[in-house]
Amino acid sequence: MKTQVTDALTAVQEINDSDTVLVGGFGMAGMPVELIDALIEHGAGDLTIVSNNAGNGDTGLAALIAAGRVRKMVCSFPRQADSWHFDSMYRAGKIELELVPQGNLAERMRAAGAGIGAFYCPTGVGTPIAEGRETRVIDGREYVLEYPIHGDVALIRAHVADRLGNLVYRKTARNFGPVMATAAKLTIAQVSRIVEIGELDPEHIVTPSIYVNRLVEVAP
Amino acid sequence: MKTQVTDALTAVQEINDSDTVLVGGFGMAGMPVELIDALIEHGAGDLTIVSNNAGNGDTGLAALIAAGRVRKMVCSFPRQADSWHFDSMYRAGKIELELVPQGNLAERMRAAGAGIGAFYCPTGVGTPIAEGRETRVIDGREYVLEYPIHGDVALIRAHVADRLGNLVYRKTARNFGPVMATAAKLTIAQVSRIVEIGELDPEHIVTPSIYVNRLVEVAP
Amino acid sequence: MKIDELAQVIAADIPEGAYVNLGIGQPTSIARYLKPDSGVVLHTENGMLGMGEVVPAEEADVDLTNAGKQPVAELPGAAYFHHADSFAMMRGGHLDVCVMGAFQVSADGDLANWHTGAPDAIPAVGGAMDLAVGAKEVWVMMTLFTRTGAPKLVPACTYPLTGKACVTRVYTDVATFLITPGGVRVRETHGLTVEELATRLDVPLLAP
Amino acid sequence: MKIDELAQVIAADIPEGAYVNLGIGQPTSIARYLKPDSGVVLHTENGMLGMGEVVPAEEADVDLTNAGKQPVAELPGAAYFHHADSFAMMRGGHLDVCVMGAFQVSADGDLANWHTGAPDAIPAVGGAMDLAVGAKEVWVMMTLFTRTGAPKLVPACTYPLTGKACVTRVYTDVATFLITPGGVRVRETHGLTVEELATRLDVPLLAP
Repeated sequence: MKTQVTDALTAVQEINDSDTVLVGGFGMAGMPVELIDALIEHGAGDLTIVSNNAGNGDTGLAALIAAGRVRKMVCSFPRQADSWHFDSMYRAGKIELELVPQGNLAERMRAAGAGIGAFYCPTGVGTPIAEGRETRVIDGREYVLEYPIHGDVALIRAHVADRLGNLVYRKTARNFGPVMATAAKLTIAQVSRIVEIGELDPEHIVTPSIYVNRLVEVAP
Repeated sequence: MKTQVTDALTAVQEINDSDTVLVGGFGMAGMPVELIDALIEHGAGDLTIVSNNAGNGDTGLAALIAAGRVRKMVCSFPRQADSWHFDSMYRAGKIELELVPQGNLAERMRAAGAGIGAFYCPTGVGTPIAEGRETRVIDGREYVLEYPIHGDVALIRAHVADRLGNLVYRKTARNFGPVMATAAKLTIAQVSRIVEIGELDPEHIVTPSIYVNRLVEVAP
Repeated sequence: MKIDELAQVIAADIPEGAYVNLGIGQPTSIARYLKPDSGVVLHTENGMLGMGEVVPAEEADVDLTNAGKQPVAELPGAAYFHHADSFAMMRGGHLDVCVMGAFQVSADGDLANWHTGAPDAIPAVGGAMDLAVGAKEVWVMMTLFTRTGAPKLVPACTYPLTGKACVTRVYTDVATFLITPGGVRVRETHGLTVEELATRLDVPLLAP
Repeated sequence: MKIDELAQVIAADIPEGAYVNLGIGQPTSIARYLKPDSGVVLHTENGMLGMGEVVPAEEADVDLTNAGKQPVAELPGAAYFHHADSFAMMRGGHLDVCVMGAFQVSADGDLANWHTGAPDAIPAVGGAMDLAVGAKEVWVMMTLFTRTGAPKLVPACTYPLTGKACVTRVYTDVATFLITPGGVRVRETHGLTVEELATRLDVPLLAP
């Protein structure tokens, strides 16, 4: 359905307590800081956040964690030099952690967006990640069964959008955005610029408009 | 390893009898006609061909089938108004057919390229396609277990390449090329033009050079 | 009702801004009746959103076709993607509506449109099964009766299935049916009464 | 042998035109010693091929980082892609070589480099497990002994594994080892004799 162009606070109004929110970015590259600020203002809590890291410094995802809105983090790399808000919440037992290898995180969201029920993945075989999990040997190689990660909402940052909702990204800030956009019921994209329909080359579009429900323009 | 720029006949030299060859194109759009002509000249036979259609008219894949080089077709839509070569070979019992729904064809090759061992797919549940196959109910929905399709070789057509092997495509001729390039041990791309390294915008590349082993320039 | 009229009825029912796949054959003609300001975006499974209408041969670009391999136009706001991404879009439930032709539809919404089951037929399925499981709404556009007068809306399909319990609406030359959890409801008829329809179908009908 | 010298040894061993992922930490320094005409293409799992070296802060672009989130350069011929595509590339066996740091490597090539197993540690795995199962060759770059003198090339890893039987070479400050089906072979030593190495390791060694 038609993509709406709104301000950040309006865009996040439908996020509810206990929602699963996919948050783009690899560190700060591609992190939708202003959308997260709006989510903090909006007030939803008890959230499950799916994101590669568990916040950096004091802004973006780190601020959401510091505000006590996150019940559970699903991520691949929570421990970083500047992940102090997550660290203290985690050590205080106030936040749950599901550690997922980075590629599984991406592929499980891709599966959600692609209508795949589950997939056999070689990653983590023989490691604690696979303990107690269903495995299968296919053509002599062992695989772990992995299930999709669906989001209620995805908050992503892209570079330029057209008014229809088509997105292009910039350099490695592309990271999880295109995958998360496919995996959530409601995708909200923060972009540096919105252009008219027809201004983006159809060959260059990375996320087609079908995956984008709300657009928020935030000058960089 | 480094992508080689060659003529068509040199490019196909390593294709062996009984190989599985992934052939790009949706009808004639994206069909690597000159590479197939070279394969016919090269002489390999008893091939398994994976391609969406089973040849159109008298050129390209249709010519390969007419030359008697194809033992088995794996495709989604063999029956077309101009698929006479396949039709007569099939009715004469000279060619085997494995019918795969179009999305499964794409997803099974994607799985091969992505190191996925198998995946649960909802397509075809309750139809003859799923008969006798392993199924599983996940979250109340039934899925069929699908396995990867690996190619020994992929023959694809793209629009422009740089000398490193990065590819961009043109309009709906993109179709299976990017997926097949990931799924074969040896990928040979026919392109309309080869440009210097650095001439393609890194944001616009669809098939990164890592997936391309041979480049053949064929002016359109 | 002629095909063109039926195409207009279906076009008018497609919600504003919907992402829609029109199957090969008759459903392709629906594109002609979509209002430009409706914001409806057409998907073609060979890898495009923002597909325009079929164009005459002299404007044909061999690299730009619909799923039926006819040359088409590209509209502003279009996007191209490869087959795995295109079918991820379909299978993942992102299309609002797809409209397909059918040999048979059952009262439960089972769809048969790829194979007559004839032993000498060369089977061909294309993307029909992926659309059947993937689109949020699967609509069928067909004549209600075969040339020999046999109904195509049936208690259970006798042809091999394309998908189970996937069809939500059936648009035909003589009536439009809604497949609901409670049964097949006649939404409207074109020239026949519901009673006349009921005598010619083996499927119990709920009145409009 | 110092880290920089070891990085040069590894750089010289990377085949021409190889597609290579250099793990965070020490392996990142290998990039500095790759010859420009070698045609080696660097992959970074956050979504890029054709990555250049780490750049100083004043040249940093926040949208362009390596897997360690350091600012890097973009080389001619680079390509960007999203995370699912990047890890498909890794998991699908397309990278020729990856070089990672390690806490421990076993004689069978098991790799432990993500978790010390300490009960109060916050675990973090990133893309290490995906690289371990995906790259055609997994090379390890590490010191052979911990600060307290414990060997890191061991009969069996005591730390939680990253991947099983995946490592094919171990580059250390005092020797380079090849993990072969027949056992661990010393390829070369830097300052120590094979006999001296053998006395300090619990792993049987095959001579060069």
